[in-house]
Amino acid sequence: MLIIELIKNLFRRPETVKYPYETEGLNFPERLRALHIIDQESCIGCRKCARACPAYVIEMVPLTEDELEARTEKIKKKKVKPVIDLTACIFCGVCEDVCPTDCLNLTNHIVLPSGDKEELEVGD
Amino acid sequence: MEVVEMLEIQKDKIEEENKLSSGERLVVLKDKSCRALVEKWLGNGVDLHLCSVVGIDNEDAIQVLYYFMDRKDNTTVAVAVNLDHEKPVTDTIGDLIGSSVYEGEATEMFGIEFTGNEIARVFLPENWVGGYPLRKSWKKEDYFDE
Amino acid sequence: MISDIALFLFQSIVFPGVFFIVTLAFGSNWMYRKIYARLQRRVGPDSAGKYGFMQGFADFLKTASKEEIVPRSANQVIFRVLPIIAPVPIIVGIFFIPMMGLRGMISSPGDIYAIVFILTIVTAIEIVLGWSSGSKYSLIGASRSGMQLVSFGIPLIFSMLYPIIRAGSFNLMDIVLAQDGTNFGFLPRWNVLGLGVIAFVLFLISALAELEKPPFDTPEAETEIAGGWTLEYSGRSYAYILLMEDLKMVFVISIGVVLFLGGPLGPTFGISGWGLALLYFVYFSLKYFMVLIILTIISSGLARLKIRQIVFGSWSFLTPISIVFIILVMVLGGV
Amino acid sequence: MSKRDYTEFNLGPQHPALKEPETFRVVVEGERIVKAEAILGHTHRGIEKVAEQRDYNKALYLAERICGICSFAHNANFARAVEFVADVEVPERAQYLRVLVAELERLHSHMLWLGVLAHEIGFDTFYFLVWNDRELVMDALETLTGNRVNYGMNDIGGVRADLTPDIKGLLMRKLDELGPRLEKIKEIALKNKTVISRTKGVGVISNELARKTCVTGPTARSSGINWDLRRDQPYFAYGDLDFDVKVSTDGDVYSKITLRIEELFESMRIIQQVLEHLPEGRIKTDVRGKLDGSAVSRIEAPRGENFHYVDFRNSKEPYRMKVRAPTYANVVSSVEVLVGHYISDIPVIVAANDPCFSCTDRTLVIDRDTERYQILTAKELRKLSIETTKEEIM
Repeated sequence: MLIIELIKNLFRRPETVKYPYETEGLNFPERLRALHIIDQESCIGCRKCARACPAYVIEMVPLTEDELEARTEKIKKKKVKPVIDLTACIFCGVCEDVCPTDCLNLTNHIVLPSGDKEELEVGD
Repeated sequence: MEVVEMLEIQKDKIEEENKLSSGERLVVLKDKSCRALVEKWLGNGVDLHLCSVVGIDNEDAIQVLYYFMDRKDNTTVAVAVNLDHEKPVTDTIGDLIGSSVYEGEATEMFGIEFTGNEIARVFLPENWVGGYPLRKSWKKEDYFDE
Repeated sequence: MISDIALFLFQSIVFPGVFFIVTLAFGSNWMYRKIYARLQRRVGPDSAGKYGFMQGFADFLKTASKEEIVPRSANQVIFRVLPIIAPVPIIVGIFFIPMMGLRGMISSPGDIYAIVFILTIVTAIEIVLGWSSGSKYSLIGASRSGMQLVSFGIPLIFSMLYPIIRAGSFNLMDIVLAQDGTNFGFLPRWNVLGLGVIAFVLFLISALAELEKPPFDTPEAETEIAGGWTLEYSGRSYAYILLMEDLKMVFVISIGVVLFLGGPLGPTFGISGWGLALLYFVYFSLKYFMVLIILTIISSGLARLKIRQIVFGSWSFLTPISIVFIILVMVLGGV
Repeated sequence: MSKRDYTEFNLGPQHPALKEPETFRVVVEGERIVKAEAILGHTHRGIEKVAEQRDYNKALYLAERICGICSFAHNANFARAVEFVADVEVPERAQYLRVLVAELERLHSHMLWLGVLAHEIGFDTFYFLVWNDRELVMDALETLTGNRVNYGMNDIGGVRADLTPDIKGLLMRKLDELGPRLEKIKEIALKNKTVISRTKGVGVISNELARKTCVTGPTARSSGINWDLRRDQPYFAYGDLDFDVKVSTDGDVYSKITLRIEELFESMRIIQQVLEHLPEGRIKTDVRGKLDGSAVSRIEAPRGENFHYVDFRNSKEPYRMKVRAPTYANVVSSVEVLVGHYISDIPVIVAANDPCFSCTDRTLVIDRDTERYQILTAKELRKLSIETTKEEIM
């Protein structure tokens, strides 16, 4: 039984996907929780995500002068913006759940490796 | 025999009885040890299962909570003993039922001495000098520089 | 005279000498790993060279360029020197194998004696290598290796007796020639086609044990004794040990091919000279890789046995079977 | 009796057989184990202490990270304990979804275990075949919850993600594909001669030992303790579902393989039922504010009974959180079983009980001549070792 299975395997395609050289056959479902995107335009700076984060990786950074000036009518009161440190993020997606304006979202983009720590900060 | 019946018989040993939020009976003993109680149970043929031994640091006393289950009728009961906060000492039940490792954990985390239990180290290193980390009065600064 | 010496040097160093043998060893290593991987639905080595063909060579170079650590508890002289000379006996052994023609590079009336001697020497080297590293894991691995040698020595030698009896000679060329020609006009007179198939199966099992491949990889069982007798070796020493294991694979499988599958024999189509030598080599390689594939499939389908089970199984089944078989063959007069 | 034949060596903390850092100190005579001792704590992270500083919503994600394999079991168990204290009703749909993820997790955990066991006995082909099939379950979990491990599926009072018809169809397809593959796995695992020879009669945990040391889960069921929390104290939606609890009485590693493979099929049945009878409705009840009270929650994790105790004293942060992972309960039995076996059996027995061990100073010593078992305490062992050392020096 096993022998037949083995000999069949010899002529089957290997199951291994040589990521990152090929991505065919990989599963990136819609719900996958990976890289965050923050729409700073519609963020109102309410700090809810920072308070809810179980890993304490969301920091509310004061807006710079330029950004303060560029505020639109909709976010008149906004003084801070969220910045996420992905090096310690646990990708639980709680920030996405609590966000009242739906400006913080987790995508299914999983390619995160980087040689530069600065690159792993979302929101700047 | 079953645990429920046995508890009826041993009523005089019980100081007060409460309920956990999850619905189990919480029996607080007058004694500072539950060894006699468990010995009696096992002697009367109770098919006993010990789920865990939980140490709790109440400000006035150290509580040890034994969580038992009777495999026969699936009743669960939590037995608690209140120990002296300064020098908590109780008897081990490790030779009766497999509680040695749980007791060892309580020893290293709370400093509870289980008389007769050889295990004093389960998780922490053998040369640990950091005190009893799960006590409420424990502060990192007292033991470590950083 | 001078041209003879030149030819001999060419043969012994370049082709089919040391360089060629080492290439064949790495090739076998690659093939074993590739097939083993494919049987498990993996890709296997695929980065070094085309289809990862250079993997064995790459491993050797990379390991050899690493730092060599000698444990304090090791026997300093043996630990440093023995790994380097460990592959030598096997290379000498492979010189006996007729690959290119009907005659090996070295040939003597007692070829088989030399081969059995070398097989034993190799295991002895493994034991000393394990013992000299002074680690308890290595010691256990070495003792297991020794136990396997004791257990499988007899079935291995008895299975080799069948071709010897049939050919009536200890010389490999005679054994090969005894397998020339055909039965019934189409069936080659190889030893494996006939009663010799029992001897061949015995040989395959013993060969797996000799090669320390699953299910007989107890001496270096990774999940038990973390690599056994090879554990403490690193850097250049380990590279040579890797080479030695690959060479051993070439050696043992070649013996099987010569003794049971007619060595380099096959239809010649009237070709002679260098063309014939090449044709012989092609036949030999085909048979060689066929045996390798069979061994790989067997070893991938079984779990590792315990050393007790190996010793028990060998002494209570393989050894009696091999003895009874050989007695039968002797009585029947070398069928 | 000469003591010179004894060799003592450490397996671990770094060893190919152990997937997590643990140390086994074994004394062998030839290849036979005379004494065994396990040292635990290399990966202790103080999660119980950390949890005391986080509110329950954050501690939930901390609980998830106790274990990488049965993360849902810890996560759901903590949520359930907090729900007891908060006294909230969890919607029925959420209960069913929890069962769904828990059973998918059981599938992947049991297959992982089977693969690891195959690797320990040197049967790498089977290991890769099983893990290859396991990917189906992992893909299903990834699609349903959004991650392969640490699903983040639970919230206090319900679940975070709903089952859409699309995902339901995908799960159905994956299960249909998995069924025949499991049959194949079963046939290979239970009929291969070498597997049988390596596992049958190895590491027998007797019923008495199992009862006395309070082992749980598949380890207990393989030793003849007919006890499964899913059936005996139904939680989530297990009360409404139909499944069998398999029990074996042999107690050896082979019976554990049989048992876990049977459980795989039972899990498939449960998942099918959940997918068919999933009730409509909300998936979450909100829990807010400070809590008061203590609760115990126990659920049947893939490896055994998982125990969480939480204590809230009018706060959002637990005053005390106690976790007893299932394998911690199986510790004592597994070390005691090692003695009398051979070195080759160590990885098998360790893997069969799930590699999570504790240092127990009470070890067994087998007397070489009479094969009589006796229990030595640490002090006696120490005395013995000093005596032997003296003997050797003189």
